[in-house]
This record gives sequence, C-alpha cells and structure tokens, in this order.
Amino acid sequence: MIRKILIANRGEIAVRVIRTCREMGIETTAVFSEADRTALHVQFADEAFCIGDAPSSDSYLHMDRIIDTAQKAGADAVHPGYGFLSENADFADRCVEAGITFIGPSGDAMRAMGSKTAARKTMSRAGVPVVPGTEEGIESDEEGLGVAESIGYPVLVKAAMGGGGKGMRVVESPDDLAGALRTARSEAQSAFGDDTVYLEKYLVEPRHVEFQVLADQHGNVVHLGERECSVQRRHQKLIEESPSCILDDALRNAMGEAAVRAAEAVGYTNAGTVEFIVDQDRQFYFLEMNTRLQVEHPVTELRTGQDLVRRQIEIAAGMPLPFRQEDVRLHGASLECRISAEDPNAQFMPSVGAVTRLSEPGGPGVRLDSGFCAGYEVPIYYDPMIAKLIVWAEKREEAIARMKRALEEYDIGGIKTTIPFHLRALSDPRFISGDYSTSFVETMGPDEDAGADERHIAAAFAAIMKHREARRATPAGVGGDGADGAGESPWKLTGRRDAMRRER
Amino acid sequence: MIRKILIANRGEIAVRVIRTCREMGIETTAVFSEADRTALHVQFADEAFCIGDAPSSDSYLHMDRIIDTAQKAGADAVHPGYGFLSENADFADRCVEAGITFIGPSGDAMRAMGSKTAARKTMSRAGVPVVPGTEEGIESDEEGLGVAESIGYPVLVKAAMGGGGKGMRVVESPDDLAGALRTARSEAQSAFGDDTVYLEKYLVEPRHVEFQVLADQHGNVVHLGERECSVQRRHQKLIEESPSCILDDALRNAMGEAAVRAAEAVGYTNAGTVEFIVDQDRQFYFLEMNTRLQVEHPVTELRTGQDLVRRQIEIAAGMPLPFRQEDVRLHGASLECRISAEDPNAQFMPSVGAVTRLSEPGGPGVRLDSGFCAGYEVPIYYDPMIAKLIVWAEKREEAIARMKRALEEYDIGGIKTTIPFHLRALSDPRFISGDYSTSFVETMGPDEDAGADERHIAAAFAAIMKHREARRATPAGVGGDGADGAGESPWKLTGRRDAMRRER
Amino acid sequence: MSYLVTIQDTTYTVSLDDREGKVALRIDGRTLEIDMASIHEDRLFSLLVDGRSYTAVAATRGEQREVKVNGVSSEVTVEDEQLARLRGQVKSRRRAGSEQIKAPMPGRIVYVSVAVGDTVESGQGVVVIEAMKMENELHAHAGGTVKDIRVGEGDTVDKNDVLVVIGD
Amino acid sequence: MSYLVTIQDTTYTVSLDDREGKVALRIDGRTLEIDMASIHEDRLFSLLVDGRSYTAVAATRGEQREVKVNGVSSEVTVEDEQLARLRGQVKSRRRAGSEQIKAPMPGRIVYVSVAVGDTVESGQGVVVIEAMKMENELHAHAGGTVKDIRVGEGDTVDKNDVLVVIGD
Repeated sequence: MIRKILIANRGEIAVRVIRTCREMGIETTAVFSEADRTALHVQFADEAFCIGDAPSSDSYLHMDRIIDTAQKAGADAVHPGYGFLSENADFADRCVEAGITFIGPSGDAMRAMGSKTAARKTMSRAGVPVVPGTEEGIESDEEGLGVAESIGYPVLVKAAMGGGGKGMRVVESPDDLAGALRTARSEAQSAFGDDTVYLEKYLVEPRHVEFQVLADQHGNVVHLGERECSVQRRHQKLIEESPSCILDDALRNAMGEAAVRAAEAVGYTNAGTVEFIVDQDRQFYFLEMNTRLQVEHPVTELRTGQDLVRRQIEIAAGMPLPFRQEDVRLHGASLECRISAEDPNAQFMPSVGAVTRLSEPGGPGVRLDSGFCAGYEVPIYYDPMIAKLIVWAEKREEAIARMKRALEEYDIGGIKTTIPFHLRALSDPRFISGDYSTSFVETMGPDEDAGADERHIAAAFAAIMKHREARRATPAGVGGDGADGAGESPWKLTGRRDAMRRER
Repeated sequence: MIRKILIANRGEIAVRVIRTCREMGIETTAVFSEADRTALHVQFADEAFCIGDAPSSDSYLHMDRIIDTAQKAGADAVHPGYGFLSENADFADRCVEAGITFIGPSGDAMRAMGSKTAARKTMSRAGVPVVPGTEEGIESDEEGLGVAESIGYPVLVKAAMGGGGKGMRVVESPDDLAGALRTARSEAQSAFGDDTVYLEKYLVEPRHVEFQVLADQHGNVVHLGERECSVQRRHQKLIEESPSCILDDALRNAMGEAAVRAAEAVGYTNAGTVEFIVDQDRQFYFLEMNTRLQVEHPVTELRTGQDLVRRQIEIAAGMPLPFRQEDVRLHGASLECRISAEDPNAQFMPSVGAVTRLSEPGGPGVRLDSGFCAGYEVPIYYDPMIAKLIVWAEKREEAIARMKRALEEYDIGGIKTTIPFHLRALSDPRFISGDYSTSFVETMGPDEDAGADERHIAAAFAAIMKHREARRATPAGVGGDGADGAGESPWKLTGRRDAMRRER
Repeated sequence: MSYLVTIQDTTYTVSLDDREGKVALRIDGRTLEIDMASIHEDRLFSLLVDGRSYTAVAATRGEQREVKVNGVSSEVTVEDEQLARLRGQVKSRRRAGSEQIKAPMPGRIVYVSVAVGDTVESGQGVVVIEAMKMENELHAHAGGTVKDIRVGEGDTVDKNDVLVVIGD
Repeated sequence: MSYLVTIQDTTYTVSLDDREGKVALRIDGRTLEIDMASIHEDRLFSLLVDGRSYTAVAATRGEQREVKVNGVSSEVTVEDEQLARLRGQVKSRRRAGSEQIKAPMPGRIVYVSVAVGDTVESGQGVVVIEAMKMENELHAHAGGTVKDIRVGEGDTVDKNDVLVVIGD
C-alpha cells in the first residue's frame, strides 16, 4: 500500500489531494515555489519542500527536482493534480523508472490520447464517433481545400498536439483557409513544438459534455455519468453541472458506453475524462480525452458519493474498483462555479494582491474546495483560479438557487473575483432553462442594473464613512483641513496598516 | 404559499433557516436582542428588528414582541428553530390566532407530548413500547416504594414536565427513594412550575437512538431513519451519527414504524423526532418526542438528501409530502460534532470573548452550519453552541477520518472551543468500534499526551516570538529593559490592537 | 454635512446627521435612518435601514475607495459638497490632458496594436499583456492620439509601468 | 540568547540564533533549523522544521500567552534564562500566599459548597456559577483554608469578581 504521497502541484487541487490523503492515513509531501512559501497547501501537508523559483518552469514543471524531492522524502507515489506535469507522458515514465508510483495512467496511454490525430484514428477504430475531419495532418493548402470542401464549411483548423484553444482557427470560406493554416501552424509550433494541424467540421453552438471514467489495473472500466461544461470563455470552463439538460437515459448510456470504449481502446487506467461535443441534433462526437483528474471532478463526486482521489490512490496501489457499472447511482443535481482572481467587469483581467477579508459560504449542500486563506497574496505566476464552489440539491432549480445563495455569502476582500459573473450567469434565462451552448458567455447581455438599491445604500454608507473620518481627523488635525479628509482617515489607516503587515 | 418568514431564534439555527428561505425565494425577518445586534443571523436576513434586552425572557422568549414584530413586518409565518419558544404550545396557538402560520406541529400535539406521563399513556395505547414505570405522578413515598419494588432497582425519578436532566435522580436502593423524590419535586417545581414526578426503570448503559419523522397535513407520516446520540455530557448531546452501529434493518424498520405510530397517535404534523433508548439486549423504549426541528437534523439531511427545513415550510404551507416511505433511501454514514464556546480542559467552562481569527474547514463531504463570523463576540446570555460540523462519507470509518481531518482544519481564535474534545472522542477505541453508550463521556480516560511533538515546536516558537519582541523593543526602548520584553511587544500590541477595534 | 458621492456615472447628494450609531440621512430627496454597527475591524458593518439588513464593507484598493453592500461592489468617490463646488473648475481642467496606459500587473507584452500617431477611440484595445497564464487586452479609457509607445512585444514589464501614452 | 519556556509542567531551555526567516535553535539538546514565514497579521506563521510543516499561532488571552501549533493549544510562559535565574528567589516567595477564586465570566452564583474555616484540597469544587444556560463548578487550584467568602447564593457577579479567598 501507499504510505506517503508527494503532491506535484499547488493551490486548491494540492489541498484537495492532501485532504483525502489525511483521511486515508497517508502522509503528504508538498512541493512549493519561492512564491508559494505561505500557501495553504504548504500549511496543510505533513512536510513541504521548496523546489525552485516562482516561474513554473523552475518549479512545478521541473521534473528532476520533483522526482529528487520524492526520493529524498521517501514518497512511494506522486499525485500530479491537473495542469503542470499531469499529462506529461515523460514525467509519468520517469516516475515509474525512479520506482515511484505515478497516480494516473501510463505514459503510453497519455501518448495515445495526446496526439489528437492519432486519438481520432484510434477512436474511429473503437467505434467511438469523431467529428468529421482528417485523421492525419494537412500537408498543403490544396489538400486542405479539398478536405474542407468534402466536409463542408465552416471548418476548424486545429493543432494535433493542441489544447486550450491555441493553434485553433474557425474558417468560414475557402478564401480564408490558407491564412488560417499558416497562422495555426505557427502558433502550434511555438506553443507545442509541433506544427502539425488538421481539419475538423466546425459545429455551430455545440454543447460540451464529458464523461468521468475510472479504470483499474484489472480490466474494470466504469463511467460515473456526465458533466456539462458549455459555459466557457476562451475555451476555459467557468461553470460545470451534472446532469446535462440535453441528456436522457438512452443518450447517457450510449455516451457512457462510448467513453468506456474510448478508455479501453488505449489501455487506460486510473481516473480520466472523455470529452464529447453534442450538436443541435443531439449527435455526439469524441473531442479528446483528458488523462488526469479534472478541475470539475467534485461535480461527479457530489452526484455519485464517490471520493475520486481515494479511487485514484486505490487504483494506483493495484486495488480493484470496489463497485461495478450497475452499482453506480446518480443522485440529484450538482453545479460548480470556478472562483478566479479576475475582474469580470474588466474583461476578466487578473487581479493580484492580498486577501484582506474572507468569509466563506456554508450550510446545506455547499462544498468549498479552496486553495487560500485570509492573508493570502495571489501570485502573478499561476492560473488565477483560487477556489471552486460546488453545490448539490435534489433538483436542478434548487441547486441553482443554492449556488446563488452560497455565492452571495462568499466574501473575498482585497481582490476582484468572478463571483459577480457567476451570479449573473446563474440568473440568465438561458442558463435557468438549460438551453445554452458554448457561445453562452460571449452572447451574455450587458450587466443589468441589478444592484440599484445596494448602490443607493453604498452611497449613503460611503458618505457616513467619509464624515466619520473627517470628524476624527479634525481634533488631531495638524493644520486642519479635516473636512477634506486630508487628516488620518480610518479608511486610509486601514489600508496602510494592511500594507505594513504585508511588509513585515 | 408562504412569502415571508419571521425566524424567532438566533445563532446557527436562525442562519440555517434563513439559508433555505433564500433558496426558496422566501423573504426573511430576523429578530434580535440587544446583545445580538451584529450577529450573523441579523446580517443574513432580509430584515431584522430588535425585540428587547439581552436576557432571553426579554427577547427570544417574549411572545408579545415576536408576534407583534411578525405582524408589523407582514410575515406570513414564524419558524421557531429549536429551544426558546419552539416547544411552547401557547406560542404555537397564539401565532395561529394572530393569523400567522406556525412552522411546526399544533399546540395540541405539543401538549400531548409535553407531559411525559400523558405521553407514556398515549404511547402505550398506540403500541409503542415505553420504559417500565408509572403513567401517573407518584403521590406518596409509600406508593413510590411499592412501584420501585415492582419494577426493580435502580429506578429513575423524573419530572413529568421535565427535560434537559432537571428534576431527574437515579435511585439505587429503597433507602434513597424518599430523599430523591423530595429533591426532584423541588427542582421540578422551580424549573417547570409543576412538581409532578414519576418513576421509570433505570436502564444501565443504554443507547440513545432517535428517529426523524415528517408528517404532512394530509395524513402522510414517514420516518427518515435514525440518529444515534449516545455521546452526551450532562444530558447534552455532543456527537450524533447515523446509522447507529447497533441497528440492523429489522430493528430499524421496527423502530421506524413505532416512531410513525407515535406521531400518528397525537395527530402530529411537521418535522419531529421520536427518541428511544435501547438497552443492552437491543430492546427499545419510547423516551419522548421532540416536537420541533432538532439540532442534529443535518445528520439526517446528509444521509437522505432531504432539506428538512424546506420540507417543514412546504408542510406548513399545506403541501403534501413529495415522497413516500418506500422512496426514502439512506446513503452512507453521517456524523455531527457540536462546536461550543467551552473549554473541554476546564470542565467545559463557557468561554466568552471575541473570535479574533477564523479559518473554516472545507473540501469533500464537509458541511459547516455556523452562527458566527470573524469578529463575533460570544455573548454570555445564551447557549454556548456556536456551530455544527457535519460530515458524510460512504462508510463510517471514512466519515470518522473525514471529521477528524475537518476538525484539524477548523481554527477558531480568541476563545476556547470543544474541538479538542471531539478529536479525542473520535480517537477513542470505543467510539471507533461503535461500542459505546450514554456513559461514554464520563468514562473517557484522561487526556493522552498526543501533542508532544507539537508542544516541543510550541516551546521553540514561543522562544522565537519572545526573542523578536525583545529585539524590536530594544532600539525603540525608552529606558531599555528590552530583553525583558517590557517594551512594546508585537504580542502585546496585537492584543491591544484587537481590544481597540472592539471598542470602536 | 453634505457630500457628493459618485458611483459609476451617478452622483448622489447625501446630507447626514450622525449620532452614536444612528444616522439620519437624506439621499437624493429620500430620507433614511440608518442603524450602523461595526462587526469587525472597522471595515465590516451591519446596517439596518428601516429594518432592511445590509452588510457593508469599506476598503481601499490602491488609490481607489471601494464599498461593497450585500456583495455588490462599487468604486466610489466622496467629496465634501462645498469644497467640491469650489474645486469644480480646477477639476475639469485637470481632467483634460494625456492618458497613460499602465501595466495593471507584472507581465509580458504580447502585442501592441497601435502605432504612434494613431487615433484611438474610447474603449479601443491597445496592448495585450500576458500574466497568470492568460492574455489580457488593455483599453484606452478616453479617445485621443497615440503620443508615445514605451514597450515592445516580448518585453517584461512591472506593475504600473507606463506602456502607451494617449493625448488629445 | 537562551530562554526558559514553560508549558504545563515542563520547562524547556531554548537557545536560538535568529537570522531573517531561518532560526537555528537548540531545545533541550535537540538542534533544529526553523524556516518561519508570516502568513497573516504577524500572528499566524508557517514553520518548516527539517521539512515538517507546522502552522503556529501566537495569541494573548488576558495576561496569558497562548500558542497553537497544528491545532494543539498550549499556554506558555517565556523568560529570559539569565533574568529568570536572578529572579528565582523572588518568584518562589511570591508564589506562596493566598489564592483568590474569581468569576471566569459574568453569571449567577448557584451554590457555595464551603464555609469560612473549612479546609479544602487542591482541585476541590467550591462554587457553582451559572452562565450561558449552564452550571459550572469552580475549583481551588491549591489546597488551604477558606479565609473569606464574598458572595452568596443567587448573587449576580461580574467577570473577575473575587468569590472565595483561600489561604495557607
């Protein structure tokens, strides 16, 4: 059995993994960059070691130092979380070579899914529907024009090794194809070191529906139902839910079985996610497989009662899955909102700084997977997602109401967050009805003046604060001008006091 | 339907009720005493009105003011929470007379269960087993001696109107009976205004197992399984769990059916709890019915997926239960620890003061029902319970591990709490094995020296803090003596700064 | 005392009378009595306004004052009404002039979409900066002519570095 | 520098060398290097001791210093070792004398179980006080003779009111 796990990650997912390890009585080793010395995952782990400077390439992506730390700490296993090295096949192989269990699939399974063109070929052979398009890279503009003609415009130019929207272009007409191929190739080369691009049919207003799978080392593969992740901005998911409003039991079973076939086709083990897109005729197509735990895994945990990190560790330790497909029960409705340090009123601009005030939501059906505490200084080097708020309720409309209630309770001071965005999104009639697609965010209307009463009170409150600060300043005033607030203001004092604390 | 609810309570239960109201789109009116102006329930409610001075009799027990406030605010209904007026039949009647829906059973149902002797009689007739004893008050010492002889010593002298351990005496031999009757009568008279006492067989090391029932106004009565509440101190429950380790399906069904019969026998409506004691031969006996929502209701919510406050409101609004007995599914294992402002290392002495630091637990399977935020000043006037931590997991041992993990994450600064007690209790082999009774707490061993390593580090840390404070004091030192820490110490400064904040 | 409070594009006139916790106040003709109690550290307050409950926070973000009422955050400016009247002219003179587009955070310049001499409109994107693994576009607040460009693509910048200057 | 740190009945001798975040330290013969970083407000710290992670809090409760390490709370006294040696005699003289049993919180006296002249043992209950709806028994810390009783049953008392005085 596994006695000690090194968590090769940071933030909320490192904290998430540590929690399950503690519950299983497994020791935890955290690693951290210079920027994360006081981060929550360092506090929560049994031990923690610095592995380098703030940039990821010097720390969380530095394989040598991570493997070296695991060996020095005597860790039996490494959990990669998501992002960073989690889908790096070489890292998985190197862990195994170093005698350390990698909690995830084999390097070979990752490679089989890592190339989009290779994966499309494998899936087709396994009977998993793929979006019409090519299974090989496009060599020339002429070849591209021919393929695009046969599958019909609009088409999507995609990087074979791509992800996160990079090296991706929508082409509406033959005139634009050559240019799109050129820019996509150049982006792909610089982002992934491989300029292979291929063509796919571009689906209009599709929905993004993914299936969670678990596969042990004894040939058992099950799926744990779907997550709908169509609320995206720049290919970044913002809200995920389960069940998906467009699935009925028949479609769920068909897609779930396809997901299991996809995993089996590459000899997959551990937790993974098969992503599909579903078009307006409810046809589904394989998009890609994420060969790791997903950000949104808690949505599935709440609907199934499973602890997916516990299952991951058991599988990595060679244990068989403790249940079969027919034992999986999906209960109620679950919803996740990703809380990021971004300003939704300023094009989601990252918001760095210290968290000066923190009040977290609670009560029935609310789960918070957070990576920070009060006093935390959001660093500029990493992904701005700092927490995930997940709710469960018996029915979807109750889950939405619960999420709004929890978002309203959640108070994070000192930085801007995406909480106001989520409140708006959950009030959007399209979201409420369940009739939304991946174009949801870009077609959201301008911010309605929902807080008119609050702003009225805000004006009154601001005047009172100013008045009190002026009144307090006057007696102590050196040279007066108190009414102007030029004296020591409680407001300013507060800010200054915070700054002092940070400097110490 | 109900549009606005006045919550005639405070603390975590008021917050709990407000949360469900928000999710249902129902407006909330909070009431508060002078001591609770800045309490969390006042912040969370849509509106809040002061109803009097700090002592409960001047505020949370003041029926006139509460009903008056409900009418002025235009509330359709009153939710009484638990404690205070929740089991006051006159208050329930007065709400109805004032045209306000009382969210709970009728006054008559409360009265039928309020007198323990009357309830015992009703239960016997309904075929619900009661502890051997009398169904009438004991008039004379002679009568008492005769009854005690027939049921066998030890016997329990109990107040007919009693609760919370007041007016209760265990009698081991005939010599002690007359004295016990006298003191129990006197306590009962002063506590309940009625000196009627009766006799019951005293069960040795019994277990306290209760059943949650829901009854609508259309004759549907269901139970939602059990809660085991044997971890008690001075008849106050500290830890509750479900399932109970001593119940199998047959016993669960038998007790559940008895609970439903008990509710039916008094025409009960809304949520209620039928308490049983179970002896060492797994015989169960009716103890009493709590005609309100219980503190520990979240344990049942996590196992059933039901929102009991939502069900209460629907029932009060005349809606039928949305499910039947056969639809009730009990999942996994759930556990609750009551977090009180008490010092478990000093005989659970109440600990008042301001909460200077707060860091709440989170992650999978953890629910926190809290009644306070950072900065909260625990008042001396009310029950010291300030929050409830509830966890769910697939299996009991996982739930225990999860609770310990969550308790370790929970950091409340400035006051003493029962968190260390819970960590000890959950590590007790008797609790882990499930083999414990109501004598569990009083037979717990002395505190083991579990934190030896932590204390070593504590000593080092304290020396560093002292050293830094001395070093900082020296340069600024007016008259030196810095090494003694007589200068301005960061430690002392911190305390003083907090005190200033509170005074402002 | 009277104050002018500006939130977004709306300016409220607030006159108030503050006595020990209870504040009588007129805001744009509406009369309110506010019962205000400090919850934590002189920043977090509970307000009861005719029974309605609000939780209000006062914060500073750099130069900016911010208040948050029941979760709705607003950036505010507050001025003494009399002083504001005296300063009216000074203000409007100061407001004219050049706009400096600064880096809101440390990062790397991905793209500069304008050249010196270009005319830009209010809200137009001028620079793309990468930070926290994301690309973010910076916009001109007011329209004008690009006077100066102080960074090139690929440059690393610190917070508050001036990137582009736009003038009338 | 050397310090004497007392936690419960154990006194640790700690000598330390503090340089910018890293502290080299000897405690009862064990040598530690502590990497100490402030997390929040100069009260909450992350300590790394040979890689082991501890979260430590420094707090005051009235006169008492308290530290909490990974959730384990300890009341501590810290003295400069040299000064402590000089004070040794003063201390022991001061420690003798009378004990005052004070109200730990405002409340109502339910019961006084001793009378003037009674002999009490260490740990014996002397007064029952009701607060927060609960009855709480107060105990003598050291044994002795009851010298004075300053309250009666039913009296309302404030925090820190002296209730009973016990002497040698």
